[in-house]
Formats: sequence, C-alpha cells, structure tokens
Amino acid sequence: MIRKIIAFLVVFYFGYILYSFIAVNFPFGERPLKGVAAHYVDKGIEEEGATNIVTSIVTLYRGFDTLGEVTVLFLAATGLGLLLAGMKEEEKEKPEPTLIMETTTRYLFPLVLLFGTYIFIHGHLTPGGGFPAGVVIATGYFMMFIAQKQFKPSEYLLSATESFAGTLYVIMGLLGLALAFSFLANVMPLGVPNTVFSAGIIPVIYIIIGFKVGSEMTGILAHLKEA
Amino acid sequence: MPYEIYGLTVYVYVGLIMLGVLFSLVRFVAGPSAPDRVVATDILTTITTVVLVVLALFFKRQIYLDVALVYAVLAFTAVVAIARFLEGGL
Amino acid sequence: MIQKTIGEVFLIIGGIFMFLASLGLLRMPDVYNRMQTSTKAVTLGAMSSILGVGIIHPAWLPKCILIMLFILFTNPVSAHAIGRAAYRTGVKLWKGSVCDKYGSCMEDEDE
Amino acid sequence: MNNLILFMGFGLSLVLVVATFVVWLSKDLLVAILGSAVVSLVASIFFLILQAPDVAITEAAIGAGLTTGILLYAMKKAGRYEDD
Repeated sequence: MIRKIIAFLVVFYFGYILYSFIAVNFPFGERPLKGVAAHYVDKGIEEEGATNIVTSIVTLYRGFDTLGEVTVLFLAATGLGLLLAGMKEEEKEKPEPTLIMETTTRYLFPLVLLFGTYIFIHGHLTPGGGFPAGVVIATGYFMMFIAQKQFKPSEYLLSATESFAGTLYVIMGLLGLALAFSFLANVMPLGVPNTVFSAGIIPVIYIIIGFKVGSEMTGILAHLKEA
Repeated sequence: MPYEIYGLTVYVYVGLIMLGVLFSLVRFVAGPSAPDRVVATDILTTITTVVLVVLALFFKRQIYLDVALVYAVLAFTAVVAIARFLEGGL
Repeated sequence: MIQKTIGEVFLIIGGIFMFLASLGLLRMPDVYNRMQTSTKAVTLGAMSSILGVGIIHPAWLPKCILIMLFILFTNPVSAHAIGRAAYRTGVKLWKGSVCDKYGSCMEDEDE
Repeated sequence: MNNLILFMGFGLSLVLVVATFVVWLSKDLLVAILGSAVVSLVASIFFLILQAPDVAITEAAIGAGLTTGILLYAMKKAGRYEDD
C-alpha cells in the first residue's frame, strides 16, 4: 500500500512538472525558429525536394540515425527469434474462426497491403513513410494469423526480404559516399516538388524501410504465434 | 488560426462527442466483465476515427485524413484478436 | 452556403447517434445488448459524421467515402467476434431475455 | 477557435489519465492491454492536435493492432492474472 502511495506521489509530481512546462510554453509555433530548425524549414524543399520536411530530416539530414534504428529493430527481431527457437506449443483443440471472420479478412488483406504501399510511396508528400507502412503491412499479416485456419508465410522468404532490404539500404548510403562524398547523400535528381517522382532517394529509402520493417514485424509475430 | 468557426453547430457536436467518450469511459472503468470493456474499447475506437476526421476539418488539412484511414482499416484487428484470445483460439 | 448547412445537419445527426449509442452502452443491461450499440448506432453515427465532413469539403469526398466503407466493412466483424467470445466464455444473458437461438444451435452441434 | 480544441483536449486528457490508472491498478492483464490500447488511441489524437501528423500516423499504426497482438501472444504464455 505504502509503495503505491509513493508511486502515486512520484507520478503526480512528474505530471505536475510536465504540465508546468506546457503551461509556460503553450503558444507553440509562434516563436521564430533558430539555428538548424530554421535552416530545415527554409531550405529543406529546395535542397532535398521533399514536400514533407519531416521525411527529409528523417531520411537525409539525420539519415544515419534511421539506419541505427533499423539496426536496433533488426537486432530485436533476431534476438526474439533466437530466444523462441525450439519452443513449440503443445497440440490442443482450438475453436476455429468463423466463416464471417475468414471471409472478411481474406477480402481485406489485399486492401491492407495496398494501403501500406500507398503510405510508403507517398511518404515524401503526405504524413507517413516507411515505418508506419511496414507496421500496417505487418498488422495485415497479424489479421490473417488470428482469423484464418491455415495461414503460414514462408519463413525463408521473410528473412530473405529482410536481409536484402537491409543490404540495399547500406548500398544506397555507400552510393552517396561514392558519388557525393557523404554517406546517404541525395544523389538522384530532385524533380519537381509535390509530384510522386521527386525528392531524389527519399522514396527509394522509404520503399526499402517499408519492406524491411514489414518483414521484420511479420517475422516477430510468426515466431510468437508458434512459440 | 488555421481553422475557422462553423457556428454553434460545431460546439454542440463536440459536446455530444465528448459526452459519448465520457460514457464509454465510465463503462470501460466500471464494466463488470472483460467483454464489456472490449465493447467500450470498440466504441472508443470508432469515435476516435470520427474525431480524427473532424480535426482534419478544423485544421483544414486533407492529409490528416490518412490517420483516420489507418484506424478505419486496422482498428478492428485488436478487437478481433482479444475476442479470439477470450475464446481460446489465438 | 446551403452545402455547408447540409453538412452541418449531417454532423449533428452523427453526433446525436454517437451520443445515444454511448448512452445505450451505459444503460443497457448485458453485454449482448450493449454490443448492439457498437454495431448499429455508432456505425451509423460515424458514417453520418464523416459524410457531413465530406459534404462541407467536396474535394475530400472520395477519401471520406473510403473511410465510411472501411468502417461499414469492419465494425460488424468486430461486434460478431465479441458476441461470440462473450457467449463462449459464459457471460450470462440478461434475465429478461426471451430467446437464445445461439445456445440451442450450439446444443445441436454438441449432440 | 482555440477554446474548442482546448475543451476537446481537457476531455481527452481525462480519458488518458483514467485509462492509465486502469492499466496500473488492474489485476487482470487483459484489461491492462485494453487500457494501453485506449491510451494509444487518445495519444494519436493528441499528436494530431499538436500538428504532428507523422507521429500520429505512426502511433495509430502501432497502437491499432500490433502492440495488442504482441502483448496478447506474450500474455498467452505468461498467464492472465497477476498474483500478489
């Protein structure tokens, strides 16, 4: 009991501190930007050609961080697979999914994959990008896992996609290093902003990240389902 | 401000939605069994989709509709998964 | 202007339906009755509100119709899954219920 | 009108706090998972109110199914009720 009271007080204090920050800084967006942020907002479109400036920060200005994040995700997926390897669920009677669930998910699955594709192709124009798109695709696979009697994606294909996408990401970075003397430089033509074929390598990188995250998350879910 | 006022209607509308959220929250906290809470979560999910669309209207940005679309497509997955867990078929 | 008014009317209809659905969720006696609100009233309210937004901004109408279609497509499935799971886990019907078709159907399956 | 959004923010933050308390105090881990799903819903709305659609879409995609799924699979292994 006393532990809960102490925990409550700590949480309350923390919330009060956060609230006081918000109360002081509430008129956000009204101050002039300074330093790097001002450069990103003013010069972002003409330098990198992406209408959605967040994507050009994520994939180009801070692209190396994104590579690190993808690596962390890869390590997490590999570690989970290693941990769960050899664990096998005992066979028992399970209630089967109904016809309604099976039919709906069967018709919805291609639409979900299409929607994920839309998100990562439009990453540089609308909100979204590789990571949400990959997660959407993985959720589509999860939908099939829970509502179909027999559904098993090929494990070989999943890990092949994942490894191939990861390698391709590093190759894109090295291409920038070779042609423009900086890792992940924007070496492709920028095109006209606000069109699909613009922003140089951003769509390419987002397609790669979408495939990679999608296959990794699906792999995690498949491992967890079997364990 | 990026959004404009649509008269009294919008105030009434937001008030109705907030009352709906409040009632669902009461059912979520008080619900005697787990399926009650799942139903409350389902309703909250649908209301969230609507709130996202209405926020896109307030901010006058068409691209915000994408977020609502994500919930409209995927939100039922969680509910179906929990239902399958309850009946033991996950 | 008239178009904006029509859109606001749709918005208000949707808001009223969602409010009534939540009231039903609060007041109904058992899970199966509460589930009706999540299937029917909330779906109608959400679709009406989104249609209202689409009418206020006609350029958004295609995407709004897409959202409406997905809500119409997925909400009944989740309600069906909850109802089935609640029955299978042994949630009792309200004492005023007059008819239990699914129970008799399951007894037939067991025999 | 700023105060409309502010009113919405107050109502939704009530939902956020109450759902967090449900997650914290519930002994039934299934209810805790449901509570985290509700927190994720409201957080997505807040990210959109704060004009961060990229973060909102990521939160929506993760919270709408994947987190629930992973936690449910983990709970199936670990048991549903938390014992003191």
